[in-house]
Amino acid sequence: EPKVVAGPAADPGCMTPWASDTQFLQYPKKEGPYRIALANGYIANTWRIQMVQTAKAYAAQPDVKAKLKEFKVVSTGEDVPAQISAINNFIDAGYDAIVVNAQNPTAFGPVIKRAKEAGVVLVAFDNTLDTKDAINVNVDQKGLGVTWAEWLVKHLPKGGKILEVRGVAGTSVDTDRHNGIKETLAASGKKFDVTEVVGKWDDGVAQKATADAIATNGPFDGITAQGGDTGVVQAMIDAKHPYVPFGGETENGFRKLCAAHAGDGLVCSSAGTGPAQVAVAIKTAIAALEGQVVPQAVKLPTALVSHPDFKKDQDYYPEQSDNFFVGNSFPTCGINFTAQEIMGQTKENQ
Amino acid sequence: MSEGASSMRRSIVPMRLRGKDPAVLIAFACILLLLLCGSLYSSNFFSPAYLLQQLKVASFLGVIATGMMMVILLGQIDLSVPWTVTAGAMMACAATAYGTSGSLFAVPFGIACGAAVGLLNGFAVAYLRIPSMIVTLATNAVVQGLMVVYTGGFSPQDSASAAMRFLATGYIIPSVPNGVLVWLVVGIVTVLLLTRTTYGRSLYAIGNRERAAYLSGIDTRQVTLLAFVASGALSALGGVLLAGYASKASQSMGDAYLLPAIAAVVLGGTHVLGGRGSYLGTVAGVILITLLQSILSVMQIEEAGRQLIYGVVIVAMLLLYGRQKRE
Amino acid sequence: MILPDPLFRMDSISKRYGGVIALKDATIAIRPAAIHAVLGENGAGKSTLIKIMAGVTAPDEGRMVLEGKDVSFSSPAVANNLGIVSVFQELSLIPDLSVADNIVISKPPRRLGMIDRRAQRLIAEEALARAGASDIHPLSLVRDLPLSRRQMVEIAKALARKPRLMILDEATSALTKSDVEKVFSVLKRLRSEGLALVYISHRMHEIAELADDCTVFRNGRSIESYRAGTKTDQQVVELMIGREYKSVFPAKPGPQTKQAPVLSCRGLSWGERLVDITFDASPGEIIGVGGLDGQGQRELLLAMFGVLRDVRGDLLIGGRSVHLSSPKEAKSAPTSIALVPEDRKTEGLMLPMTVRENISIAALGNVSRSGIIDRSAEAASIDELLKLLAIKAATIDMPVSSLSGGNQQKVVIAKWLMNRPHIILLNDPTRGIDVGTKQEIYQLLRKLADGGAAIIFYSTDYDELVGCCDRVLVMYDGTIIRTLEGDEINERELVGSALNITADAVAQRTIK
Amino acid sequence: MTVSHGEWRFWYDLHKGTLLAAMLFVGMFVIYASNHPAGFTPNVIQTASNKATLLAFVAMAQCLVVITAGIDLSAGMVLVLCNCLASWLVVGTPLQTGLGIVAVLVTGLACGALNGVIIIFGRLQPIVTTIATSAIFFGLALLLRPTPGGSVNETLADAFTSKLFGVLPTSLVVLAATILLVWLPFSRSVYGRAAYAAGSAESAAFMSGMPLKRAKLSAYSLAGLLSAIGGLYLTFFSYTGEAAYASGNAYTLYSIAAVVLGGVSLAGGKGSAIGAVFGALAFRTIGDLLFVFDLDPLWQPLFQGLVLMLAISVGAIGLARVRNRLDWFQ
Ligand SMILES: Nc1ncnc2c1ncn2[C@@H]1O[C@H](COP(=O)(O)OP(=O)(O)OP(=O)(O)O)[C@@H](O)[C@H]1O
Ligand SMILES: Nc1ncnc2c1ncn2[C@@H]1O[C@H](COP(=O)(O)OP(=O)(O)OP(=O)(O)O)[C@@H](O)[C@H]1O
Ligand SMILES: [Mg+2]
Ligand SMILES: [Mg+2]
Repeated sequence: EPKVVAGPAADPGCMTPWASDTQFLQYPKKEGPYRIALANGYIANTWRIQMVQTAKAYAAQPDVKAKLKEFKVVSTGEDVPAQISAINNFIDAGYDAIVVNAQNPTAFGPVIKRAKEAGVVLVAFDNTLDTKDAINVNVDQKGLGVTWAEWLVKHLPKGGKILEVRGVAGTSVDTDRHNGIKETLAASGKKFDVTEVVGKWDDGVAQKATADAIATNGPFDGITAQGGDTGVVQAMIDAKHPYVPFGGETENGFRKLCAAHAGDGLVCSSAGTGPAQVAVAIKTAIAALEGQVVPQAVKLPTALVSHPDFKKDQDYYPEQSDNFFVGNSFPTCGINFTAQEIMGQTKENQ
Repeated sequence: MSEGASSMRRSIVPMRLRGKDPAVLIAFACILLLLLCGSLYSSNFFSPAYLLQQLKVASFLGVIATGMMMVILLGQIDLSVPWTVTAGAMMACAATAYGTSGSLFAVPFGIACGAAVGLLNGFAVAYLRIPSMIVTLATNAVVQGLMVVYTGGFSPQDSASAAMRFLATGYIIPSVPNGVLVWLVVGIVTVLLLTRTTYGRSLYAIGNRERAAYLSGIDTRQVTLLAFVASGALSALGGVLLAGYASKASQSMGDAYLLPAIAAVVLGGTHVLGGRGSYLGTVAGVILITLLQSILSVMQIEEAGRQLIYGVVIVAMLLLYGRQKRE
Repeated sequence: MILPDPLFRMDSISKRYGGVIALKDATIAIRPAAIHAVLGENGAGKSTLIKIMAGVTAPDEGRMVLEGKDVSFSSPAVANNLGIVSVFQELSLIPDLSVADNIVISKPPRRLGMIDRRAQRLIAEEALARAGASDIHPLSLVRDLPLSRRQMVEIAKALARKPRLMILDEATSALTKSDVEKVFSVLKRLRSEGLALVYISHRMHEIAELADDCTVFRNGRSIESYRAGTKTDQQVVELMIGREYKSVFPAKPGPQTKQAPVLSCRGLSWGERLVDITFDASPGEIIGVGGLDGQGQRELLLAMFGVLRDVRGDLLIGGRSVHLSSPKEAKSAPTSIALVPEDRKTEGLMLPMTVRENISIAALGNVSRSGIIDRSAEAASIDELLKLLAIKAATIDMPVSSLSGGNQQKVVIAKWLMNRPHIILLNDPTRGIDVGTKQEIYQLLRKLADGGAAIIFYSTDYDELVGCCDRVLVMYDGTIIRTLEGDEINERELVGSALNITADAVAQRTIK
Repeated sequence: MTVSHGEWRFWYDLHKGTLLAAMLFVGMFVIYASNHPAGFTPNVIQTASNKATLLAFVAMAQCLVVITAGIDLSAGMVLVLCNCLASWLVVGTPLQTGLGIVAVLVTGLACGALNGVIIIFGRLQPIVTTIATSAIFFGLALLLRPTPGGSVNETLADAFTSKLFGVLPTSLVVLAATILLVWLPFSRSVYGRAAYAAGSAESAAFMSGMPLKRAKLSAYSLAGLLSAIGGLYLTFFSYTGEAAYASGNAYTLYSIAAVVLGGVSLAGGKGSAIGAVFGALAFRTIGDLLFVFDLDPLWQPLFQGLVLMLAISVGAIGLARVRNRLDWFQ
């Protein structure tokens, strides 16, 4: 359905292509306002809640709202078939575009086919889809791993013992990030001795796993974690482990600790994939429906802050909860939520 | 019958009087064996620091498994543990947000929320007589829903109060984490409850045969209700401790406690169908599971291998001593 | 007694359970076309013998010979295939399956590998008819049948297997007189067809009516085998209990000035199962409840114990109207009712728990303070009861399941006595209990009545009602159709009123 | 089944649970379909049935085991394992694909048999045993698919998830065929009856000389097989394999919910797989209702929980009619 056209995209600042060979697409223009749906999977974690809230807030912005006839969100839980059915249902119900955070990036082949037949624009983000037939809004997961590993390489010139706290086994995000770390460390030519434990992107689990690892394999010269980082630092503190360089995610709690203990040696690089990418995905979907040129795969910048750049009330919020992701704005796309706006909005609305 | 009676005295009595269930003994032997295996990998496994740290981690599971055990003794089960744990943690943290009085009441408030979940479970099981396996599953879904609404609808204040942190990780007795003390207190109270009180007797009686217990004039519904309340409250206490340990509450923190809690109780020799089991066994089961997870975690085996070994070891241990007597 | 060529012989069979000797050197020979009665006290080893015979358990020593060939059974199925079929004391029906399913259970008719339900139904109907129970619908679930009906199904199930040797272990203990008669005629017919039958019962008159051969067991040994009719009842009982034997029933006090009733029912009704029940019970009285099984006796006891919902009419305790909504209320102080339920294994006892825990469960409040059990006070009360009831238990910390049936029954009674009830309801408390123990229970009941308790006592055994009770309420179709008193309490009147026919008709029938 | 006049009462008593589940499902589905923006179209039905069949297979598996008074907490993981295996094997030429399907089914059967063997011959309690074996099955699945991926014979997959004659969803046809070819023969066989007996009164069944061990073993094995069919369907549905821990667990728990909604007694001895299938369909419809009620996304999990709560509470209504309190304790 969409035509493959020459670049650049209509909004090149925001919609940067993933790679030099990324195709540019132009969908047939549809008359607005549009019916757009967000098919979310799992909802019971902070990232996803923040994402859903961001999506709603974005759709409620006056200029966006004007273009939408309907914006509907469904969260189907961890079950892939349920999500597939949800998308099918949206297709059957005649939605113009569907934004997906896929439970499994490889599992949506049949839906993609069906969406294509029905002329529905499919935009995937976060966990993207393995296809050329839908638009992907991507964060470079492997690049994240590379960023963290480079941070460690930089701060440990002689190599050393590294603790790597991994995410949920079997997910592509975990594997990509892990590979990024592994390859970068290997390529550094220094001798790194890596202990891997599974933290499941959860503070409690990560904390326990870290405590175990410190007790049996510690001490470590550097740490990298891809989620649950607050717990990891907490375990270090509890075990009186010396503060060491740390490459990790963007949780507020983690950044607070980094800012507080930087002087003691907890030098951090905090990089991650903000939940606001959903807004970019919606924006892209609207652009596609309007017949504008969009890249088939959009590359999002990562929200990166490293020591010594942590700024109070901008990169971290000492007064706020530990439990949200700070990197939540994409200025090049005109998307500038602070976490407080997102998480606070409904409270005010009530 | 003098012949039979006197020989019966010899064979049955001593075992029962000593109160030592062979399952419990073997479970403790398995713990030693696990530590030995671990020490082959790293000598740190027998260090007091490691053992205390394991006890601290075990105390969360221990507290949760205590409630699970009471429910299992009744012949029921509580599948609402994951989100009750989370709710306890989140509500305690939520209370912390309300100034000094809030953080003062954080712990009791968290526990009370768990107890409320238990009350719902208990009411449905005892008074509506819906099978616990399904009721608690539904409650779990409802509590999850409530927590999602709560965390999404409000700005989540989820830092643990100082009291919670102290409860989980502080030290009243040097080098013995408070979490372990909490478990100890919960354990002692439970042992007394189960062995010395009319409530404990009723619990075992219902687990063995509810009909007979009812006809003996026991208020079986009330006993069942209370057991679920206890389970909910203890799950929430586990959540409070966990939140104190991680110094915050997070969404999926309870997921990792359901199946291990059941496994720990059963590995400790408690009969899944109710009526039989001792708390000492549960303690052994909890330590077993915690150690096994810890050893697998630090041994640098791929997740796949870890799962395989975890499963095989549990089956092996059960085969060693968990076998039911032939009818 | 030496038999020429028995169908089945067991020689020097021994069986131990742990340290317990269940059978020692037991020997029995069973001939075809005869009914062989096995007698003995509770725990004498009868059931164990039967279980070995039927392949449920294996003997430790000894041999079994079937038609001259040594046999051993690895499972009940093997024994079944050789034509040995038993009706166990513990019913072996599957409650969630239909009667027909149960009857063909071990060898269902099959078509194309699947069970042929039509054929199965025919077999079931035929078997039920042979057992004289064609009133039972083959499609009804066993769960929905009363105990007596279930036992008929059990017998039909055994018959459907076309046995050569059929064993009945207390198969009639739950049956009413009329059912027993039906079963007896079936058994007699089977005997005439050449079947060998082994029959266990604690009811002497049944054995007198049926048996051709008898073997007496005591303490796991086979004491003596003899032809039926060669010994008096007195002699048999003395063989069984190994000591002298006196009259079974304690003397009745005779008519007395009545005290004010402690319990009165006024127009008690419950659905259609209980209709307008009215009677009084005074302290010191033993009131029997008679009638055919399933006429509402069980419901009456449950209604007085607070188990049934929506009971209409008035229940007065000590003159005050009460509304009981649970056994807990029924047992608590001012009312103080006790119920010894019908089925001790599922309603009376927590089998795996200890004797101590079982006895004190209904009276925990008496031996505890603010919920904490005083173990020494508890042990003291229990000791007293063990002595009072002469319960044979090595220690109170053994599981109650390892007591013999009779002793288990005494535990059920003991648990209620610990609560010192004013009103004691008993639902067939002597079922499956040996003569010696029964006698003890009768005496105990009288002692309790003399101590001021009112006792309401349902029994399926007319002898018991005649021997024990001061008054008998005969129930029919949910209501009391007659109250017998004094000399009226005799078997003839009981049977007559139970069938709701006049005494004359009974007399005529008896003469015929 | 032929029911002669006047005997419908017995038939009704026996199938009450199943009928109730069917009614529950029909009621919910009518609400769903009549509020669906696209209406009651073949596409909507196809979507719903594709999703529901998956759970229906696992629910049938769970039902078989529950009837014997056991429980299979590894059913979901068998599904995941078979999904991962199928994403390797069910590809290529028709012959290869066919062999792959056989291999997947055999694997499921073997997993079930393993459960059965450990539980029956090891005399272990089903709950813990299957918790442990589910870890083993998940470990194997992770070995097969450390990351999501793989592929499936797409022609076949499409055939199994599309519509026959443009109206009838193939998945429903396969489901019906499975009931016909697996459940009915089993439930009417000697083993099936023994499985019921084992759940209802095990010692009585033993005394009656029923083949209890073989019956239970076949129940557990068939359960494995049915979960494997579920896994195969998952592969057809998603074209890939994924060792997803969370969804494995979710299927296990959903299957228990489905079985209860389907009128199967968790105490064993009562119920039928057909009821369990309706239970699964009803359970899935709960999720579908989200589409037709415009709910705030954050309230959706709560809504689902409450509907489930409501659905299982339906069974408690009968309680008000119990006039003999002893009936509580059956
Ligand atoms: N499963 C068992 N385990 C241990 N001991 C047993 C077992 N079965 C029987 N016994 C012992 O064997 C003895 C004989 O028991 P059995 O049941 O054969 O007695 P019985 O003659 O049938 O008694 P009753 O008249 O009460 O039916 C009992 O006293 C008991 O101690
Ligand atoms: N686990 C056990 N340990 C020791 N003895 C047991 C055990 N289980 C049963 N028994 C013995 O087995 C006998 C039970 O046999 P059974 O179940 O046939 O009861 P019974 O004595 O025949 O009952 P009834 O009086 O109703 O006939 C008891 O006498 C008891 O002593
Ligand atoms: Mg006996
Ligand atoms: Mg007996």
